Amino acid sequence: MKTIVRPYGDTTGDGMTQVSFTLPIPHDKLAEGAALQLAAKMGLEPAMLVHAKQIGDGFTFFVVYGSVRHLVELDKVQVVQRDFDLLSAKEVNTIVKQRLRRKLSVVGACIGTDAHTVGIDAILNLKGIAGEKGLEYYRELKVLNMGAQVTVPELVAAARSEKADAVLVSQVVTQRDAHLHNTREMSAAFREAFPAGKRPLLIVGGPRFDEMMTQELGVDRIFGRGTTPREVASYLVHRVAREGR
Amino acid sequence: MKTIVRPYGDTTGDGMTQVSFTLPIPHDKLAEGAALQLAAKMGLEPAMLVHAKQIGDGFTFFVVYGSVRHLVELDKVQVVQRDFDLLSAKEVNTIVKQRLRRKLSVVGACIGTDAHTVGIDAILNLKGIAGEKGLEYYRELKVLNMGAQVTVPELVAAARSEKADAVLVSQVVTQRDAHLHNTREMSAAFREAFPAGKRPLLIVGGPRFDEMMTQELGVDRIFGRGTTPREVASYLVHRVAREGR
Amino acid sequence: MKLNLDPLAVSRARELARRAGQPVVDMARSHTTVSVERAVLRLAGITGADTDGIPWVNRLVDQVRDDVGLGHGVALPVFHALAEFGDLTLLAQKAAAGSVRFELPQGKDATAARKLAKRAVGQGIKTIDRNRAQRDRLVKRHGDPKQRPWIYLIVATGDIHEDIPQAQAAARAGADVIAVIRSTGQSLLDYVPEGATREGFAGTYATQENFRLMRAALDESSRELGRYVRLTNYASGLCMPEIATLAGLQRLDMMLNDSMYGILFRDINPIRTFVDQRFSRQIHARAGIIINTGEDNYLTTADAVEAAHTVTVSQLLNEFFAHEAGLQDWQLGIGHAFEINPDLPESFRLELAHALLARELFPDAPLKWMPPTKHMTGDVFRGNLLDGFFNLVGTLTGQGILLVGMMTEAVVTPWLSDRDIALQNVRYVLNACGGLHEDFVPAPGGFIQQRAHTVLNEAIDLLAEIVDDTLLNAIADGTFGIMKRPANRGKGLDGVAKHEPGYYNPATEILEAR
Amino acid sequence: MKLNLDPLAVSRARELARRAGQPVVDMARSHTTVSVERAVLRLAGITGADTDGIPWVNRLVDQVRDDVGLGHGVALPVFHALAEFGDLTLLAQKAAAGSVRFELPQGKDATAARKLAKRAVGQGIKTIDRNRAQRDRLVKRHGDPKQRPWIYLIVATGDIHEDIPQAQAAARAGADVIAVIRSTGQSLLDYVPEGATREGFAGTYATQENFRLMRAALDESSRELGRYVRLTNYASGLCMPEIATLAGLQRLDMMLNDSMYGILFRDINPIRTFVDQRFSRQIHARAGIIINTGEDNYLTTADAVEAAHTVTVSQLLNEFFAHEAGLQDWQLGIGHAFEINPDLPESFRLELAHALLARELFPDAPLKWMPPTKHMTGDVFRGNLLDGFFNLVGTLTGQGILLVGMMTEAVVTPWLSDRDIALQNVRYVLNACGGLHEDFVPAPGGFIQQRAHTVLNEAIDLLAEIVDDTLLNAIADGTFGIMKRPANRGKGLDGVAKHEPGYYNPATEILEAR
Ligand code: B12
Ligand code: B12
Ligand SMILES: Cc1ncc(COP(=O)(O)O)c(C=O)c1O
Ligand SMILES: Cc1ncc(COP(=O)(O)O)c(C=O)c1O
Repeated sequence: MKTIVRPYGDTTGDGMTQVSFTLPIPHDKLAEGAALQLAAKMGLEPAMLVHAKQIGDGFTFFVVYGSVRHLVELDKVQVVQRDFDLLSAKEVNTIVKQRLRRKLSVVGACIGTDAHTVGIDAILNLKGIAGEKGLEYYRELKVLNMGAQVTVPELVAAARSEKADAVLVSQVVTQRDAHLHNTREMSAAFREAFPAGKRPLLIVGGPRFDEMMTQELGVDRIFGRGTTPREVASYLVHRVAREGR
Repeated sequence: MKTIVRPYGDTTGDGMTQVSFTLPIPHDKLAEGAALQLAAKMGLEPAMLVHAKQIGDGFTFFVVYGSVRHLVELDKVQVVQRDFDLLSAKEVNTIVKQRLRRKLSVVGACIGTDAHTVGIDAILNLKGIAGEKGLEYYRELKVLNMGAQVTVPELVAAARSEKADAVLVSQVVTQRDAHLHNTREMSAAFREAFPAGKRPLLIVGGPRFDEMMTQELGVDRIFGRGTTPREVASYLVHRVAREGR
Repeated sequence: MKLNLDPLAVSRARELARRAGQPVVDMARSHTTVSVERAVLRLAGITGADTDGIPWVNRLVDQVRDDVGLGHGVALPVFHALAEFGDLTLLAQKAAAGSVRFELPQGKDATAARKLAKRAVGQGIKTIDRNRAQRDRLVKRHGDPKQRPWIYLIVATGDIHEDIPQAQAAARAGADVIAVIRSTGQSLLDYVPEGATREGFAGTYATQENFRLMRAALDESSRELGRYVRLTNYASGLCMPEIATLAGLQRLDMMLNDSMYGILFRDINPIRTFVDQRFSRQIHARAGIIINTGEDNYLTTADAVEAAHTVTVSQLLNEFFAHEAGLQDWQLGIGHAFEINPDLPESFRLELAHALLARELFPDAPLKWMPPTKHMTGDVFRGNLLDGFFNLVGTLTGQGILLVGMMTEAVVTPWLSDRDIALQNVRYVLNACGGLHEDFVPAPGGFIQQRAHTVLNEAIDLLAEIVDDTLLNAIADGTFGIMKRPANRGKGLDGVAKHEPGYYNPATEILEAR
Repeated sequence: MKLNLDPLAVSRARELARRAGQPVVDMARSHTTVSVERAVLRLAGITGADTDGIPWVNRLVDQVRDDVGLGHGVALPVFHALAEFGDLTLLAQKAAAGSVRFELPQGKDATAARKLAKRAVGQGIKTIDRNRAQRDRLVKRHGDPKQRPWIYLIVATGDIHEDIPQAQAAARAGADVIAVIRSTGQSLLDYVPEGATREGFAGTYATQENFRLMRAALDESSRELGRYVRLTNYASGLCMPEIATLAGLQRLDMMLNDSMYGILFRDINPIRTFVDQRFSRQIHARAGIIINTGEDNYLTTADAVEAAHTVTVSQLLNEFFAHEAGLQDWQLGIGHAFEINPDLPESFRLELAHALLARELFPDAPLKWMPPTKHMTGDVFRGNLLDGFFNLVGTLTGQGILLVGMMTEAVVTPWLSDRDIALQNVRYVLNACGGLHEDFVPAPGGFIQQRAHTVLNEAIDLLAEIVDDTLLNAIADGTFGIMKRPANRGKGLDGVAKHEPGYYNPATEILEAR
């Protein structure tokens, strides 16, 4: 595969890209120039301003098409690749049994004011998602799903009483970076409450996380859009059982 | 007015912007990383990859939302501002009569293989557009509308025989920069066919022109999306009659 | 009537809903909650909060409860104590400082306190009545929206001062109803924050001052636009009765107010919720506020085809509870939603069937039609398309209130431009297809009619089960939205008290007087 | 029948169209053109071009015309000369070099030349017949699309080697018909370019080799997808008869082929066009090719409401000309479009009325339904929405072929992703609303029926005027698309010749034999 590519409109290498945004200025020639200036700063060259519409008194919405001059360097792309094998439920159970000789304990919750439980339920509950059963289905996993709007102290307490090997936290609301604040608060509390080697694995998930941010958020792993229970189970086994916690 | 602004999602200064493009690679984690890399190069930080869909075998379409870090500097925006007064038909006629003492001769056409006449007809024909009559309506203007797919030599010949004061050319098809090629060919032919001072005004128009490109294209003025006949008539009077050609 | 529903089946469904709901009403009539009591004090004119932001009404009610319990209501102890302190707020401050001990007046004292309380609360109700009259006048002056459905738009910046210009822009762009959604945390707060607020998450705090500011801004817009622009907020969560009261006091026009939403989606205790519900609905009835119920939410957790009949059941229950609380049909913005998986064959016809069923079951209610959310993705182009077909169902089936869908549903809380694009979508559909309902005639015995009949029958069967098993048990079993909520669990149960003999609530007395 | 049209009005409209069209047919039968004659030579097997890219057929026809004029047809002079040179291409080369002088054979020579010519042209027609049979076999093997309308997509990169993967991707994504649109310049070229081409502007040149490459690629896709994917191109412009012939020779499946498009939108001489038209339609009839007419174009220059009846008139004329040329109803992809200003109240119902009118006037024709273009803007979100409502009309009114609209209509020739988004739009609508036509019953005497009746009556009135005034004069007056095109003006008139006595065209002889 080529290591350098560009966006594709209808011809290889044409760089064609669509952009839309609102500027807080009324619609006139200057505003259109301003939109083109922004497009140029974003690397669109030449840029075509194809739509401009004033919203209310002081805002204008723009649609711009154009060729973006940036190159995409595939060899420099940074992503979190799956660095563990995808296992079947049977394999997961076998490994837990062999290595851990007890059930692997998982505690899950939506923390903060977030009440979007569908995502964490999809991972934890029997029903699962996309045809895959959730972690409750795995015989060797012990799952406590605490539901919505759980406070960090409640979560820490439950992790302690359940002797959790892993804590799974879901965050869906991202406005004003709520998901990042809540995650940091959570990981700090766990660092405080548990001695270094004894802390459960901290896993967060939600559709708008950047999976590269584990370090910054102080967690062990981040799962994004479209995660399936099997991926999570496989990761748990990979980390908890294999590392022989 | 502030001279520095940023795109507006729902909070002043949030920089929020939407981008979509296709990369010529199949959909996988790497591709999503590649899309985010491009978004970063465009200045989106943080960027959320909210949609990825494979098209056929080897392409993936992406939608990215995020905050663009660029500032829009309104005092550095470059636009072609209208540098002439908008006149009524009566005023136009009066000025032509007084200064020129003959009718002002206008020749218009779609050149090259372009057959989109609706735009030039909107400017020239009686019917006009958006409630404004076209140049034919102006008593003191003499208009020849040559229609579609006129060759440059035909246009030069007509300009000569009509003693054109201004030549109006429309270009709508832009694929592979057809409009730029055709305009350059046209202006070169006029430079060749007429001595410097005798050349008619060269005006091009069409929805996808960059109005800043007059120099590069060798024309006197460029009119873009949504031009009205009155603007064109006012400009003609401003240039031809006032400058006393 | 396009569905040819069996009138006997319809009346049987209503009768079953009455029988399922009545025990809950009986329970609500014999209990009170901290928030109901605080609402009474708010009606009596107490405002403000202490330096920690805890409202004086909370301070008072907490103190009364500590001293004499909640079961008699706070009106008598408070107004008895007032005889001594003269001013309610002063009393609250003193109480907070621990320098008042409340007691339950007896005999003549009780009569005096009752009289005082009723007069004070009567003032509050009078304000509500004046606001209602004022709304009527303004509607007459500026006019109602020219079209049905009314166009309902959400603002949600978290900052009232960003919300206001956005709401005004939305109104200018065609919104008939503005809803300011609430910060994610608020529904679980057992107090109503005070003052203008600027830091909600994914929504703005509901406060009396925010209500006032926004209503004033929309009065300005109404004048500018020659059309009365309505304001909505959320009477739900632990403070539902108080929020309803503040809405009445600040002339809000609609309130989200569902009999089960808090139970199912905020894990609030069922008994707490039903008690708070009844009081808040009585206020809404008096204030001429249109309520919006929340059946749409069930379809985000349950499947919109499988669970269609649970929506119908809930609608019938909401109707019963609403009527019982004194609401008129025109005040029932009964909810339902376009949430069927769009990849399902004939999904659009199924949507039409469900929407028409609601329309024909509740012919005089201004149904509230909610847009796709669950099956929205980051593909905003597809999203805007789905919203267009949602709008089409809205106009084809005569919905009363149309919550405008956003192409960025799966991405962010709406941007200014999202709202503009969404309104343009609505305008196109209503303008281009406004009369199309004349040509929409479900084939007799065809797909749409059959589907509607099926859903109605399933609803009747489920209602019959609920009558046998009790509504509280049905809720505990996960009947609605697959959420299991037992009656002895959930937040806020400790704020509930059974009426003691002699319980007195001047607000209820006035509200139930007619 | 949903419109309740008056059968007498319908038959009167048809009769008037026949009377308006007949004089033009008579004219077409008594004239020939350079392109008709070149098509004859192509059928006889001449391919290739000189080093300047001028096809040998052009060289030959030009030489024959110089030597003996065109009025007798080129078949006799050419096949007479062939007796001497043995090989057609060799003959063309010699002719180009100026070393042949053509003459009109007489008597026995004429008979011999006629026989030779007919045999050679007969070979070409046999190839066309074989292709038709082959198509039938492939359709049987792979199957037709599962749904109506068939999904029709355009590719337009200008480069056949970019077009091919895009076409295959489109087919995989659900396209049933692929149209390769042509470079802006081609229609005014008086020759057909040769070979595979890579530099069209906003379209790819129509050449025999490009046809072959694309058909082969789509045969591959058909196998892969288990569905016969059709290929379309444009039999229009100055070389219409030849393009039609090449389409037959390379097994194209549909061709844009309108009786007036070239006149109105390419300023091609009316007489040239009508003569070329008739021949090209005879070829299409023989080849089992479905033609697509171009009434949609009128609505880009004229107003779609005001000029609605001109569309109907043109459809009736196109039908008459098509039947006269031997085309069957199943081959008539009669065109119309969703081009009403979307801001007009009830615009969607007007669209439904117009689309249904076409549907009921031509019940057996696979109508071609064209998307919004004129009122598309750079607002791509709105664009995708309009396309959705266009698709909805398509399924509600039983259109046969649906040209997929692109959200970027006002911006660029379609990008790969535009096509994917557009197909997703079509799939949603067809899947979600596939059976909705059952529930769409225009109110008797209501808006939709009335509008359809009005348009039909206006069409009848206009046809009556045209019968009185002649079609050529009507065209000169700007009746269609507001374009005024006098019969003595326009491009390509010098390529027309009146038949001389003894005019011989073996192709026409074979095509009209049955
Ligand atoms: C369903 C829903 C609701 C339901 C929630 C019901 C419930 N019990 O969960 C109801 C109706 C109650 C609701 C309410 C609100 N919602 Co809501 N809701 C949605 C909706 C439509 C779908 C979310 C969903 O269920 N997705 C399906 C699941 C399966 O996907 P997922 O969550 O991404 O989970 C997957 C992965 O992310 C991952 N994952 C997720 N968590 C975890 C955790 C771990 C450990 C792992 C390993 C993986 C993992 O795996 C999952 C399976 O693949 C979205 C819009 C949309 N279409 O996305 C809005 C949305 C999420 N809601 C939103 C908002 C703002 C609200 C409210 C705050 C509005 C208000 N102010 O009233 C309220 C309050 C809720 C609150 N306090 O949090 C916003 C959030 C905006 C933002 N980005 O900040 C959204 C995006 C809508 C919008 N555009 O405004 N909502
Ligand atoms: C109508 C139309 C046609 C009609 C044209 C009829 C006619 N007689 O003009 C028909 C159906 C024939 C047609 C055919 C084709 N079209 Co066309 N067509 C359009 C359409 C729908 C509208 C254009 C229009 O009339 N706009 C309205 C006028 C009033 O606006 P305007 O041209 O911008 O003019 C204004 C200003 O720009 C300015 N202006 C314009 N010219 C001038 C000149 C002067 C001197 C001045 C002062 C001002 C001025 O003032 C005008 C008034 O405000 C557009 C899509 C769209 N919605 O924009 C596609 C479009 C322009 N067509 C397109 C194409 C590719 C074609 C074809 C080449 C397709 C093909 N290969 O078959 C053919 C061939 C045409 C050819 N040889 O040029 C593409 C061009 C893509 C590109 N950017 O390169 C478009 C954008 C569609 C698309 N997305 O593919 N088309
Ligand atoms: C009926 C109902 N009530 C209330 C809310 C708001 O939730 P909260 O009470 O958490 O603000 C919603 C959410 O949309 C709702 O549908
Ligand atoms: C009927 C018809 N013929 C032909 C064409 C193509 O034009 P051209 O012949 O210039 O390629 C069109 C354009 O869409 C058309 O509608």
